[in-house]
Amino acid sequence: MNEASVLPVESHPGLVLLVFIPLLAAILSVLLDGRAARSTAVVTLAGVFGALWWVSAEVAAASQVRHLLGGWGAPLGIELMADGLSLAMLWLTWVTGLAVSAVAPASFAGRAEVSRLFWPLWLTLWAALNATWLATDLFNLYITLELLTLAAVALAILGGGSAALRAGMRYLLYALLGSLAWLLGVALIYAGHGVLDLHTLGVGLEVGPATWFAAALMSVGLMAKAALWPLHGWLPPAHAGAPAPVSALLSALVVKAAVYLLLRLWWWGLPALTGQGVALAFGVLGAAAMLYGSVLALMQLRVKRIIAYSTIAQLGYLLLVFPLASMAAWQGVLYHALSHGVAKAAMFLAAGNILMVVGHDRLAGLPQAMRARLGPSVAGLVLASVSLMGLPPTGGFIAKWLLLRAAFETGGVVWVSLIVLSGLLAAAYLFRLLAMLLRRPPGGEGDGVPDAHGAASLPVVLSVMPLLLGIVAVLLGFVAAPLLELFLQGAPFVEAAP
Amino acid sequence: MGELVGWVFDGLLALSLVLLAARVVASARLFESIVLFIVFGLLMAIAWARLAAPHLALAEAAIGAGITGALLLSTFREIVTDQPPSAEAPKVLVYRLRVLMALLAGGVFAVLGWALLSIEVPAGPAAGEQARALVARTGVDDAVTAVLLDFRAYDTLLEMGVLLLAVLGARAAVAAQPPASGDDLWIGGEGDTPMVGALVGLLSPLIIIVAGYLLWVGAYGPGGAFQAGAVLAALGVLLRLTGRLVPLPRAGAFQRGVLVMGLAVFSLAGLLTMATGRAFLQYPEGLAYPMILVIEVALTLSIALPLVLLFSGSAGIAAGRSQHSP
Amino acid sequence: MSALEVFAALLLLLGGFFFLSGTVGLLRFPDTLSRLHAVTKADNLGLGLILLGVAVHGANLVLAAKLLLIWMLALLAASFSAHLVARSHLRDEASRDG
Amino acid sequence: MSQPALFVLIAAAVFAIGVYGLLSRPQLVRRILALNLMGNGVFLLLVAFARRNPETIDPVPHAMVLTGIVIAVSATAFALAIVRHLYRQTGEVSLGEDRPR
Repeated sequence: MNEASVLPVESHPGLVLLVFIPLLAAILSVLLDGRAARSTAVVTLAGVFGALWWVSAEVAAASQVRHLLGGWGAPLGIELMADGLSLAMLWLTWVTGLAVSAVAPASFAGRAEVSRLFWPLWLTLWAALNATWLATDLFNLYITLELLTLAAVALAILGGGSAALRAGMRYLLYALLGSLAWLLGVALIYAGHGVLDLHTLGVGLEVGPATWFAAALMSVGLMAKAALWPLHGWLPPAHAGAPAPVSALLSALVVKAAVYLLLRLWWWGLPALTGQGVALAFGVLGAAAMLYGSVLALMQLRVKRIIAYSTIAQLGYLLLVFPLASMAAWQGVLYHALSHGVAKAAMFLAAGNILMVVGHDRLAGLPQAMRARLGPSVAGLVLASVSLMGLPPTGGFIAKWLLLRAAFETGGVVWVSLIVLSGLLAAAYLFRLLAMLLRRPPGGEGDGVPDAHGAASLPVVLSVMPLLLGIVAVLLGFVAAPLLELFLQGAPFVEAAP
Repeated sequence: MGELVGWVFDGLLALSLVLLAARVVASARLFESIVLFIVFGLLMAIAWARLAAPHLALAEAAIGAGITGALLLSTFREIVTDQPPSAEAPKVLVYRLRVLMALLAGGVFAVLGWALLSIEVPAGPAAGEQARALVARTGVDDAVTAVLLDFRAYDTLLEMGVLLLAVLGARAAVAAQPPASGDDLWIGGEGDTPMVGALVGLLSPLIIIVAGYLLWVGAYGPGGAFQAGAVLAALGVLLRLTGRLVPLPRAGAFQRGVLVMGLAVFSLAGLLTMATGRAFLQYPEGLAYPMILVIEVALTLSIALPLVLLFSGSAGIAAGRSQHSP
Repeated sequence: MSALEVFAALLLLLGGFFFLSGTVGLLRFPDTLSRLHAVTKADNLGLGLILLGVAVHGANLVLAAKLLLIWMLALLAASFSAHLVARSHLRDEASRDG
Repeated sequence: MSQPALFVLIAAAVFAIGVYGLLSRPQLVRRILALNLMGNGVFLLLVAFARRNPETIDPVPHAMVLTGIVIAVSATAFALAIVRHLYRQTGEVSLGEDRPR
């Protein structure tokens, strides 16, 4: 007998498991104090995979799945809800989590205290991410945002020196300010509407000045957390200064949580407000982020910095769903979130390898002696770059092609040229990155390459992971149809009539 | 007459809150700002009492003013420097920037105030009404405790995660470097005075009794795990300050257990209810009160220990006398 | 207004007066020790009188016991903190002279 | 003006003062203080609105603020830990302008 049919339809246990498997693993890792980290990670990955498969099957059948925590239901209780968008983020989290969990033991080898702290922090972050993808309650989201903030900042300063502490502090101040703006918005909404549930709020919303102000506050708070221009100042030092596996998590997942909530808030919670003016405002902000981030990425001299500024630019694409407002745009944005996440994880892990082997990540030619060792990393970097540029046959191509189509259909020439221009800029900074890495070091040997400790060897798992992720980024280009079918369940748009 | 007195009192309270907040920001001396912030917290506690929120008055006095104040003061003690106020940017520029910032803050106040006063009581189904209507079905009599541990228990559970992350994060800040030795918060730098022993001996049992009482009374009225945990944490701060607790570079298994106990018990309780075919944390009839009580006991300890560790600035603590020589 | 209420009000007023004089002392006295003297003594007495006034007003034995406990704790805290402030002051003086 | 309205306005004022403090005082402990002031402003707002109808006080915001107070002390403690270690390592108590690259 099917287990799910015994339970009330509105309380699917899988959603709870998605949050609590990583959370229990985090508790366990505190108790074990760094021992048995690998087995904990394996069990967690398997458990989350199972729960995710179960929930995906339900969503494919019923378009959305809910769990009424405590059995109460909104507006009194808190609900969890999974639809296609949640699933996309849940799967992205799982894939990134798999890669990061695989490289972490090798990456933190020999640093006992760092790896002792990494596991509980990462597993709690995972629980917080999954909780965010599933949450529909505005105040509950305040708590998950704080969980994300504290976990992300703690991970970003892990094992770093004073520069990392400084970057972490800046990140923390921006993020706490963002949380407070969100909380103030929640307070205004609760005072005016008496509910905290996103969906209950969205039904029959009467819009007063307080609701507008709340929406603006919450959006600004999320923009600070997502490092959207002009609140991006904290991101480059924090993402570039963190250990490589952490940078991958922060860039692929944590900043996306804020953009994800921006979409949830406007398209689910406040659909009545999401009109022309708002759409244009977000479109302009997105465009600014795309151009500004790309131009700054072109000017950087360090690999990790280029990747970090590229994150700022690529997040801008996600806001294009506001002005384009069509099913094609929604598909494009969703697919962009996925392929960018995988590609960014690959790039940061590759950059971490370069840093580990060469001893620095300045844009200089890789010394001949190290090329063989860094071969797979560079290959992964190339594949990920191809996807980020939007060249076929990658996942990035699908995303950008869908966005372009949407821009042709509903946007107009401005948005089309913006997407083309931004794509060209991305190609420019990524070609520059690859060309500088692959050129022959000027002056033959030497060139100030720190040499003595440059001979650090690279464990196999670290070496191949960027390549594997790069391959996934390419493969995303071939499986788009079935994935999109699942991830479009419950989308706020309908397919335009052919 | 009574109403008038209430008005005058509220007016003075409100005025003091605003003036104190302004002084906290404007004061030239950091120490003064911190002390005034603590006073601000105490006045907030009175404001909570005036607004019929006794739970919050207790929590604010213990956590908002007490523990936060202790944390701020111990940080101040460590980072206080004799650096002269740095010769910042040219004075005129600073002044213009300040004016701009003040205008911005004034704008925030104006828009916020206007938006707030435009809010009307919602007409639709509100969470609050339902909460009050359904308290009887939860196994506790107090509406706030019912919201915290039943209606919105998931919030409270995740909040324990935030507290745990603060402890882990504070350790992450140290992970880059060896723990500083010799820093100590112990106030008895020249040996104990007889007063310290007497105070600790008198207060410790009393504080434990008060914490137990607060925990138990939470089911019926103002009190509960958070207030009890904060009071216990205050005891920890006192013991740490008087050298009865000393910092350890690592937490032992027992302390790690206490650290995650609240989160673990809460989560397992929820998964247990789910295993019996109910929703997560949907307490079975009749078992609600005992389950909530067990959860609250675990929460109390798991709130107290992280706060003490954060104050102590160490990964662990142990009983003992500080090694300072007189 | 009953005689009891008048009595309670008188106690409250008297307590308020002591608080006020303690605060005036805190602001006006010249050095740390005499300020300490003013504020601890006057405030403890003021608090005691106010709590007594409340107890008379409430006319309830349990309430009175709670208020007494509060006063005892406040006394304990005041004496201990006064002791520490004075000690720290003396130590500062000693280090300045020496 | 009713009592809730008075405290709602005070809440807005405290929040705005916090905003000013956050912008104008770069010293990190002061920034943390300013964030705490802003948080207290939001808390006050929630509770004042909960008392709009004196007979039926809404318990939900009370629970939210209780949660918020614990989160605030956690974030404050974490931030102060970073400040302390930043000071130990560099002697700095504020963030200089970050020079990119």
